[in-house]
Amino acid sequence: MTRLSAENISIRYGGKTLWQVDRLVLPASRFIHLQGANGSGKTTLMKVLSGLLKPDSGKVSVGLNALKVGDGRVCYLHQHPYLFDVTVRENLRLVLNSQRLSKKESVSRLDEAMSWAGLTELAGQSARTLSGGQRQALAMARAWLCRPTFWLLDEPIASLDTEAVLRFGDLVKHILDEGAGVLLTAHQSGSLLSMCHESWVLKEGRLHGQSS
Amino acid sequence: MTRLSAENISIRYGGKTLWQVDRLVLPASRFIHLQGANGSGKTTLMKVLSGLLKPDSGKVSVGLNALKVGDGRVCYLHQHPYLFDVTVRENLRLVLNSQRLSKKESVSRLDEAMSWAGLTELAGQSARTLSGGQRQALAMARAWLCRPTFWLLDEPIASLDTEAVLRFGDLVKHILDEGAGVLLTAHQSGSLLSMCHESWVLKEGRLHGQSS
Amino acid sequence: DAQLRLATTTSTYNSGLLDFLLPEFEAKTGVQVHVISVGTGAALRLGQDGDVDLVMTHAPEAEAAFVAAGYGIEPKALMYNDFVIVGPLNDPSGLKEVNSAVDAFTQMVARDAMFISRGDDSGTHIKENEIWHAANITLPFAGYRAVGQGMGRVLSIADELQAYALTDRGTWLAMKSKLDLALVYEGDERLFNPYQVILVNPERHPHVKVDLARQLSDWLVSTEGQRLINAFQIEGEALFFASADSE
Amino acid sequence: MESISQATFDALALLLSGDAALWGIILVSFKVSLTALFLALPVALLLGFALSFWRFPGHWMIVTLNNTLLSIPTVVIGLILVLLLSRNGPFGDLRLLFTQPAMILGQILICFPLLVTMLHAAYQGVSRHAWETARTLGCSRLKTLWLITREVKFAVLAALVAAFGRIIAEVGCAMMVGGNIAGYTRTITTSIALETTKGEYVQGIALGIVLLVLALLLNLLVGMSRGRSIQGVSQ
Amino acid sequence: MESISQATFDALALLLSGDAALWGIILVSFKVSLTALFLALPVALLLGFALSFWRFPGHWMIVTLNNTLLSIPTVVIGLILVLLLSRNGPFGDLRLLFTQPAMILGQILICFPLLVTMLHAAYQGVSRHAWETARTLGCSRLKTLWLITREVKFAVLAALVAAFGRIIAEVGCAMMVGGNIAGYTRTITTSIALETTKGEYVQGIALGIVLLVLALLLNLLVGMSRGRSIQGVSQ
Ligand SMILES: Nc1ncnc2c1ncn2[C@@H]1O[C@H](COP(=O)(O)OP(=O)(O)OP(=O)(O)O)[C@@H](O)[C@H]1O
Ligand SMILES: Nc1ncnc2c1ncn2[C@@H]1O[C@H](COP(=O)(O)OP(=O)(O)OP(=O)(O)O)[C@@H](O)[C@H]1O
Ligand SMILES: [Mg+2]
Ligand SMILES: [Mg+2]
Repeated sequence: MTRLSAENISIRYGGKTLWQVDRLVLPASRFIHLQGANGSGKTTLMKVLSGLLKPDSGKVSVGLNALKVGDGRVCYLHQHPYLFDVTVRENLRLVLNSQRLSKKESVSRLDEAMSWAGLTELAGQSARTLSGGQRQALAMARAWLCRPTFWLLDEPIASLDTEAVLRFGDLVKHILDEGAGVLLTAHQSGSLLSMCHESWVLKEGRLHGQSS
Repeated sequence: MTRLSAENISIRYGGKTLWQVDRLVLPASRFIHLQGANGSGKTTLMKVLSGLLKPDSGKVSVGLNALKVGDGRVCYLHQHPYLFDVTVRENLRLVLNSQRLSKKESVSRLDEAMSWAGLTELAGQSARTLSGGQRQALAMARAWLCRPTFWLLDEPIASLDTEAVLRFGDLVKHILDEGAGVLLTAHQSGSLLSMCHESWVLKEGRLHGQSS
Repeated sequence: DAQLRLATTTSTYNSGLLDFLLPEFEAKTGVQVHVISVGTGAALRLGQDGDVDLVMTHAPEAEAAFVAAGYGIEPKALMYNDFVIVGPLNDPSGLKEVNSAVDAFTQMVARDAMFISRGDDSGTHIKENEIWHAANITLPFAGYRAVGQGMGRVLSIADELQAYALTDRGTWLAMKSKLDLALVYEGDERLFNPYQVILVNPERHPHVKVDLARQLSDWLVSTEGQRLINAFQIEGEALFFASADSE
Repeated sequence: MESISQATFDALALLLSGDAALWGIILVSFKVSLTALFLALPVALLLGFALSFWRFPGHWMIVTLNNTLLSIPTVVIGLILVLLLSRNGPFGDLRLLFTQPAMILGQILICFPLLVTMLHAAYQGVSRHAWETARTLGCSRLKTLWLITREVKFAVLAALVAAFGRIIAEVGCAMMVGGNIAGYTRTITTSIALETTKGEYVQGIALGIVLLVLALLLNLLVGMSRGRSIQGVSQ
Repeated sequence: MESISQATFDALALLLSGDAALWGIILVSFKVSLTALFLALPVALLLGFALSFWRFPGHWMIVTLNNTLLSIPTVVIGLILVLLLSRNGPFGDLRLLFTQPAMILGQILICFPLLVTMLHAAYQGVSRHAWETARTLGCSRLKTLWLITREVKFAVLAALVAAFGRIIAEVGCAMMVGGNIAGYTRTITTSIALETTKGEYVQGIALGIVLLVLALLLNLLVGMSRGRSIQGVSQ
């Protein structure tokens, strides 16, 4: 099965190296918790792994091929998700539009995603008026519709309430069952994190705990 | 001593009442945890209490006077703080500039705030390049420089790491000692919340636990 | 249907003469005439570049050069009017007393009058310069204002500043009702203002519609054309006098 | 001022009575300007977007050059076009001088730099975040452009309105390249210029007011279609 | 095309040789346009800001009206000013017609709507968040305006550049109100217009290029002062 891997990647800012990772592998069906203090470079690492940021050295691959942004295989969920200034439903639909589904299929997927995120009642509301937790849930549902093979989730539960965190846990289980790999950051501890298979720690510019 | 109070305030969106609060008092030197599920209206309540949002009914007062935005007495810290597109230091200085301090005093306060937030080394970095936790710390430090009498903190610790949460706890103690009142939301539980004097819960459009 | 392009000077077009003449020609021949009105220099330039089929202007020296250089053929005298000097109603420089255009200009300078010049190398401007030269006056003098605009605007500015100006009679008659100015000098033969039509040389520009252009030019100098030119009036005054020597 | 209101009144009455000559002039004006605007728009959108979201060599040069072109007098564009399109010029065989296509060409050149400047500024206001989000969700580049354009529709609209204003109000190039031929290339502004040179100021103003009334109607239409979208400034 | 490069070369040589007449014309152009721009700017900033961050009755009307004014031909503004300022007009006693102050007045009117449109769009791009943050931190309204203006300095700069371009390139109003009087109210664009009516196209283009070269220098200056700020598009 495919895996998301990186070799010798590093990032430098203003002369200083933020981190340097010799080797990193995110296999399918695996749930990994990425830990690290504020500013240790977790977000930066995820951006590199999703292809949004070019590393100063090294390369990232999906399976045997180089990573390509925009093919929808690796999805990065921002720490503070960006929602387009349209309704909740439209925010979800814009992902589906790129997928050539039948109309019926589209509608059912949309409804499923909204009900998972607990946003069914808010379908027509402008996304810009959502509460913090609702925003995060919507962004998660949107990423889900994209059906990526690798999920890079940057503090997805930071502003979710207890119940939403539980629902989120179920979703992660489901994702893993479908064979996708998940890399997640979170400063909170909790039931969700007890689910994860491995913990990686970014510390002093090095990635620890990577058991390959 | 002054207190932040509200009478009969309510907010309606598209015909539905989000919440209706008959009476609410935030006294000085008191630390209150505002709880509620996603979308229950915590952020909205804080915006009303800080004067940024006009309630559909009722009024908010500081001591005996009506609340006035821009006098720096009530400070609301956004859930996702907005940082101006200048350096870390400049983001802090812009608050001080409104306060007519001596140059020496200014500098020492600035340095104090930056060292508290753990940002001393990043003083000259553009605020837009900060990490999630650094952003939150900076916004907190900025609010602190403003020396408000009432603090409305919207999920201030959501993206802070463990160490930063501890430092934050110390700051809150300090604030309370100086006689300010603090209202805070957080979905996480932890040592910080064990410090609080009261818990209010927003549920089904009502505020519970208000012991006045 | 057939189209013909005629370049002419702004002052000719603004007098309304062409709007009076051309419909007759168009009705008779079915040829549609597109008139492009620009400055004298620009009109000749359009002819030189072959962008129009014929030109109608009033700058004898420039026209002569135009024909001599082989840009134009068959120049025909069409009509004339004359230049006049206009100025403030109370005529502070007393130009109503003088006997020649040269004296008028000399007296303006002597009495510190303000004079608005076209300053744009147009036929009128060339005439101005000819008179200044004959009067032996070096430009600019204290009251000389070169504004570089069309005749109508020069009259407006003269009105505003209560100054003197040299103008063709056509524009003056067309505008005088709106101006607090009076005609203060006229009649010197130096102030004669002849108009010509010239065809663009088809040897240089094979695409020009020389036959149609000649048809228009011939019609203009024909008895009918000349009669119509004389018949064109504003407020009871004729603006142009037919001067074709053929027929 | 008496006479202005009278002339305006007369001009509007002429307008409402369906006077063929006046409506012909108006039609030419709007046809030429709207065509130019919509031909220039796609390229300007792409360029403005590229300038905002991509860094490439020559980026800075393009911005500076474009800003400089904003200061080019329309009459200079007209002059250059006349030299190029004149029978003597390199493109003389196209026979475009003194035709509407030539005017459209001129107006494209006139509105393009303003469109680019305004669209660049508009896209610049969108956080890079938006671009990243769309791309990482599997949207194509073109889809991303479309999504982000919708994010700043207000500013894009402002760009359209300003660029339209620039060319519908423009006279120098239209006069030079179109020739102000009655019934063919005469526009509202070249008519105004003509009235002005005749000293018929009041007629000129009346025509100007006709233009303003029509522009007002167009803007009301745009304003109504925008409707709801302006109010959502919160969050 | 040979002759254009020759004429441009000659014009630039004249420029560099410090020809008094040419520099006089350039000075008038830049003095008038920059003065107009900086007089119009503060009011436009305030209005653009108010339109973006406050809702008030008449809001929608102001936006529509302003957009409409973008389509006003400059020559119409010139005409109106001439009627107002002429000897017989209501402000005739000020004796402003055919002076530089009158030209400045005209250019203020010409650049104002464009400034407002662009600044409104610029401020619109800033989230309400920014306003709330500044206010809740105890910043005065004016301070908040200043902070938020800095947030969109790129777009504000674009507005300045576009508005400057609009008036420095403008000819209709400058001609009517200034009178193109040699050595006094003659500007680069009115000179170009003059060369054009003379059929001296090449001279006109050469003057246009002089203007462009100067605008380029100004833009390079602006570009350099902007320097670093454009690159920070991340986050
Ligand atoms: N352009 C830049 N110049 C200098 N430093 C930068 C730049 N961009 C990011 N940084 C720094 O890189 C570090 C890594 O940031 P990153 O967002 O990856 O941290 P993080 O581990 O996600 O932290 P958090 O838990 O707070 O979200 C931070 O210290 C940040 O200030
Ligand atoms: N303009 C609006 N129209 C309709 N509903 C709105 C509008 N603005 C906000 N809401 C709704 O009001 C509710 C309250 O939002 P608020 O941000 O106050 O919640 P919250 O308690 O802070 O939630 P969270 O814990 O997720 O941050 C949400 O359900 C939101 O969707
Ligand atoms: Mg992070
Ligand atoms: Mg909230």
